[in-house]
Amino acid sequence: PAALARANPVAAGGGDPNILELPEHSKGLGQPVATDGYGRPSKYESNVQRRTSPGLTQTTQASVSFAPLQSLFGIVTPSGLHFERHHQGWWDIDPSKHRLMINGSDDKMLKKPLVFTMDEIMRLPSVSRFHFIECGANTGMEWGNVAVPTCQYSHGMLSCSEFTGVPLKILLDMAGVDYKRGRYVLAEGADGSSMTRTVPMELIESGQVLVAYGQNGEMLRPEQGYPLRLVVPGVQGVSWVKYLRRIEVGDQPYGTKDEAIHYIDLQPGGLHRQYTSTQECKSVVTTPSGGQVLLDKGFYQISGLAWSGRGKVKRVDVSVDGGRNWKTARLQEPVMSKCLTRFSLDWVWDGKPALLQSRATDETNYVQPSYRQLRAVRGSRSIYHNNSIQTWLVQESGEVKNVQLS
Amino acid sequence: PAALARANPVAAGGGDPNILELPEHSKGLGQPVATDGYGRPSKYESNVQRRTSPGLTQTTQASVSFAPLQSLFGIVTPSGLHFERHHQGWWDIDPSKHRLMINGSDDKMLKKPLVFTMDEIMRLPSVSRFHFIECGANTGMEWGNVAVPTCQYSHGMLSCSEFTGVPLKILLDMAGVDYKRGRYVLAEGADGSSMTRTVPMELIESGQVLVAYGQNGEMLRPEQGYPLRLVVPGVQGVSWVKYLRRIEVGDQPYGTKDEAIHYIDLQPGGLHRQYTSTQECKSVVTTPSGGQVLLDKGFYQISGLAWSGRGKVKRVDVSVDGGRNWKTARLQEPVMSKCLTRFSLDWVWDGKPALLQSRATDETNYVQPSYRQLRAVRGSRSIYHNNSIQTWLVQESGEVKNVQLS
Amino acid sequence: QTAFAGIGRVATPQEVAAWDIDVRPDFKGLPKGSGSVAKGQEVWEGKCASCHGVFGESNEVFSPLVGGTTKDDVKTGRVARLNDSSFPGRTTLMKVATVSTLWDYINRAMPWNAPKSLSHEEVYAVTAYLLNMGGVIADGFTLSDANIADVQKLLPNRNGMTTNHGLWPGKGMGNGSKPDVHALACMKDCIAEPKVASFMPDFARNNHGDLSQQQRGVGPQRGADTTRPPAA
Amino acid sequence: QTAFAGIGRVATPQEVAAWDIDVRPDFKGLPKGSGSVAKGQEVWEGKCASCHGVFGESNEVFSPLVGGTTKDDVKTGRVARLNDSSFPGRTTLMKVATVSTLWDYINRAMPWNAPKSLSHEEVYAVTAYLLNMGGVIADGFTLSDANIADVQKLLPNRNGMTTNHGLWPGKGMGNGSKPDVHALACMKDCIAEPKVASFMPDFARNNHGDLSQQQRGVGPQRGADTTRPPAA
Ligand code: HEC
Ligand code: HEC
Ligand SMILES: [Ca+2]
Ligand SMILES: [Ca+2]
Ligand SMILES: [Ca+2]
Ligand SMILES: [Ca+2]
Ligand SMILES: [Ca+2]
Ligand SMILES: [Ca+2]
Ligand SMILES: [Co+2]
Ligand SMILES: [Co+2]
Repeated sequence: PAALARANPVAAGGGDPNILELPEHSKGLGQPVATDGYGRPSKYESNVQRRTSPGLTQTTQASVSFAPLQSLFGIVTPSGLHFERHHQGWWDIDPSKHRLMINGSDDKMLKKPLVFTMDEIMRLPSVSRFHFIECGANTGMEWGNVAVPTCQYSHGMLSCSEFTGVPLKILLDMAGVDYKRGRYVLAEGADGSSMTRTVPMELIESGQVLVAYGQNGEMLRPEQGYPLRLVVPGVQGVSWVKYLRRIEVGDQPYGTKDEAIHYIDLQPGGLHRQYTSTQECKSVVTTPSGGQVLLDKGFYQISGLAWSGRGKVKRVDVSVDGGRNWKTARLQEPVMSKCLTRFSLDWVWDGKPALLQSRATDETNYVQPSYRQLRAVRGSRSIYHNNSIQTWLVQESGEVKNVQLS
Repeated sequence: PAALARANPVAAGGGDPNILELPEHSKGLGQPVATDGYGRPSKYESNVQRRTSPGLTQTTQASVSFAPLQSLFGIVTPSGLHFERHHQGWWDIDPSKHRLMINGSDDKMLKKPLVFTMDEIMRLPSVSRFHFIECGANTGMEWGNVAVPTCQYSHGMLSCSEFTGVPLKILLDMAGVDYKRGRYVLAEGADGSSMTRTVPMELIESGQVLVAYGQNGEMLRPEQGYPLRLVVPGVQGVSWVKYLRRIEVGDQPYGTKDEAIHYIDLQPGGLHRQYTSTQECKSVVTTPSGGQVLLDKGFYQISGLAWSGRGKVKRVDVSVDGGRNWKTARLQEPVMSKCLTRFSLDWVWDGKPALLQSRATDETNYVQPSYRQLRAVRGSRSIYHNNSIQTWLVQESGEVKNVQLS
Repeated sequence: QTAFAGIGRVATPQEVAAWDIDVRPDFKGLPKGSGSVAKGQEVWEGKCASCHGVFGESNEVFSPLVGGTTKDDVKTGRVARLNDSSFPGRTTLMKVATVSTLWDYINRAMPWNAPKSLSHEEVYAVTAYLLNMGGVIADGFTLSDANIADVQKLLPNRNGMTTNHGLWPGKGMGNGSKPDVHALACMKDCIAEPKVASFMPDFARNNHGDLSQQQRGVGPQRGADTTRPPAA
Repeated sequence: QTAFAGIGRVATPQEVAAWDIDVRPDFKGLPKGSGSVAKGQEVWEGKCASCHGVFGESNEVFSPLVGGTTKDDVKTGRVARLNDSSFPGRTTLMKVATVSTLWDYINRAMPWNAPKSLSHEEVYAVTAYLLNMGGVIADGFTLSDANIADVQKLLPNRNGMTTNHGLWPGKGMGNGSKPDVHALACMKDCIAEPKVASFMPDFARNNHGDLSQQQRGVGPQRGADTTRPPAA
């Protein structure tokens, strides 16, 4: 690996010229404050971008861009790097004209249908919560075999933000919902696709489902549904309806296109599982990961992300020998429910090939499975809900490869 | 206030035209994914910017820009809106040329001085923690009387991020520091000011002080010290040295310009308090706040931020009658140590003048004081460490004014 | 809830009508109306075929809508080819188990670049034409609110769904959140020597672009220069 | 710590010398050398006066460096005018209690637009000239590493600092984090009728720009249009 290493050398003159010759910035006057009223990352960070996976989709408006997980720290995803999934393109909607309607599938579901302006929604009691959002199709390309080189493409339909909004329960209470009858909610967007998804009333009653306008301290980004988005913690991203315009309360699920033709999971025997909403416990090592080249032998911190749609991550184990032996990783606090959790483990790389894996366990004691275990039950044609343990092969050259084990 | 209200009207045609006539975005095809590999906020959010306070500083490179607290949600400050404080301008430094040196004020302080490249620092074990950073001069303009109209200017030298970095303790251990002798650390930046500040070894030994490169999931922004910054939780921002190039271990404080000529607090009697680093418990209502106009009578959520440099916020009380009577506000979880905590309280505005205040108590049971209490001890010429209770007057017109009570 | 007096107002019937366009599997929400296969062909060729192909077979903009179903599937309500992993892709008609889904989706979202521009008659008609292309209904058929429930009984994959799984986070469906895969957190000597069974072939090395441009330029690693051959 | 073998290396003496420029109050770190007041005046007028004024009095780019100190202050080591709240601003010499601070800061950061460009002699000299302008040392004086401790004893505000407070988060100084202000969290009938004692005058209403452009355009409120007179 030495070939690529940027060493820390003592040059001929008795020291590193970067120290001995003071840099320009130590000897001059820099830029003024508020050069930019809304700042941007360093120019040296231009490699850190969301990206599309070549050949994955036939159009760019019904498509996806992946977050660069391999370059992120901690648990918060910068909003500018949040993954995107659009079905009919994204819009920047004028919030003064946006409305939210609450209605029932028939008169018995609630006392009175309501209309809210954004001004009104933003006056109501709000909460702020950190949650991950993962597309149900994340890692879907890898069900059969290795298909992509980096964790950006394999796991990058995943992001995590602090969301601020009004618990949907408050709005339904205002409408006088009959919670005995209305056990399902339809969420509908205002974009061309007018995305619709069914959400169980239990989740709303728990207070977890939010009608959200805030993300990481500011308003939602247009790509994430400005000015209003449903936040459905633990549930696949497609249910987090963007440009939210309507909530209907009903007594049956709705069989919408994205829960009756897509986001259904083909099982061995030819049946599809329908209404598979929960994102099960999963994890991935992000450093080192596919497409990277380690600079040197020696000490590394193996670091990655773990999450569960059923609650908190309880434990993450890491293997460097392809799953033969495991060590329990450190979890960074706070560990929050239905939120990314950063784990890490110290490792000294001896320069020999190594197979890195992580395995998360959640508070329900569900253990993230291997491909072998997952495929034994579900085959390899589900498309959705691939939460297998991921393997990265660190080669002697230092280059890291995406691999799957037999 | 009705004049300014954007109502939620039923128009003549039997409904709101924003509902009856479907908007363009419901009937067309939107923008493609990855239109921007690094996204930006909605165009409708252009009012949400960091800003300078007219006349506050004589130059723009030794100056400050304020974060728009009045427009933020939750606790995370978007990195593009993080407040700025530069003494000799900001730089975008090439990380491949940046070095960190650890040395002793003399040979006895540590076994061997060290030099690290960024590559090396980023290989070491790291942690990620949410912390507030507040300039010691935040709210300083208001010691004597009301001077600025909005909470952006009165409290906006405050931000909160998830920081990722290496505990400084690890680097000092590597250098073989003699912790008996070396009870002070000097942190030095690489910019023109080569900012220096003394930090007590106790804070480093606690593991809290970080040599940080990550902020809110990405690298630090140039304005916040890319590629390396010291994170000193609970301590005023000036100690969070940006463009960090050197850490010296010594047995005495250093009396640097920004702890011997500035960031000293003039007390009645003419003595200055020196080495006043801790930011004491403080809070501010951000909605409603100065310069805003409420749209209507009726329900509002009073919301704001509380923090303490001594640990966790334990409680926040809110008054709507200028401090006569108080109610305990809700605290949004997770409540983290030396981190912003969002509080909120339901309020029905009857249209009459109201005096809004918040008062935070931290886990040491220190209670945020009123101006009267603060000035009784410190006078009004300290410049720094103004953590008084803030009062906003909601006028009958709905317009909110910054006021101070007698 | 009087606590929030003045916030929100009652929606008018016109407003609800303007937005409440969803159609459920039990056809709740389906507006009265009808459309013939013949009319559907017209709509299709004018407004749909450019993207989905004259026979709904194109995968230019999306996976094909029609194909892969048989007369036998119409009888059994199970699409046999879903078990044939050598069959390329899965068409819409191979998967969909509820005809309401087609009606609802075409009505709300198609044509892709002009959603919500179709009349109800056009939606009935083009849905009929799609089913006709799939061999579900005959050329002379007119689909209507009155007979759509009968058509549902012919849908090739109508019996192809199960909700017997642990991924519905509510009580109304599913098995009550019981997982189907049960792994154990073994810590030592868990498996025999691991063998690499799948990896990206060298010729695909640069398929996702030069990875050296897709990793941060500072830190414990760099990105692999995939414009050059790999080193082992 | 062998755990991190290969990470970091020992700094060379040349490297430490290049960066270890700090000077402490006990003069640890002060390089040998000297500079006269006369030479200092040259430096000042060539490299400093354009920003700070010929007499260090300018507040064009920053608060004045010189002024506000008296002969009596030099004797007592306490600047009397710090108690005079009618005195406009506080100059550097009114505040600084450690002469090392001036030497260290000028050496590392001045001239502002060309920091670290001065020779040691120039730093000694211009520091001497500043003190001379402040009436601390005489015209013929030459400041050096040998006599700087004596000059420290003349600094007008040398006795003007206290660390007896609760804001140092360590044990080496301060009172052990004991707060000086003690409020109570009273909940009911805490004070008499509150009176507004200070607010922004109407003529300053638009001083910070039009506030209607500084608040989000959606939500429970708008920004006040400060280009128009206030409504009560
Ligand atoms: C300009 C291109 C375009 C036109 C014209 C168009 N479609 Fe589509 N159609 C698409 C795309 C792209 C999708 C996938 C959208 C998504 O990802 O959600 C789609 C999806 C569909 C689907 C759902 C397929 C599935 O499996 O999810 C149906 C049904 C459909 N179209 C029918 C029609 C009909 C009927 C018309 C004409 C009235 C039509 N389309 C016109 C591009 C088009
Ligand atoms: C181009 C303008 C400029 C020039 C030239 C300049 N200064 Fe400064 N000086 C400043 C500014 C601006 C500050 C405040 C910096 C800050 O905010 O940290 C300052 C601060 C200082 C201070 C600290 C004052 C205090 O109270 O913090 C001293 C001492 C000083 N200058 C001395 C000098 C000397 C000596 C020279 C010449 C050798 C010099 N300056 C040249 C602009 C200048
Ligand atoms: Ca309906
Ligand atoms: Ca030193
Ligand atoms: Ca109203
Ligand atoms: Ca069949
Ligand atoms: Ca090395
Ligand atoms: Ca005196
Ligand atoms: Co998705
Ligand atoms: Co400051």
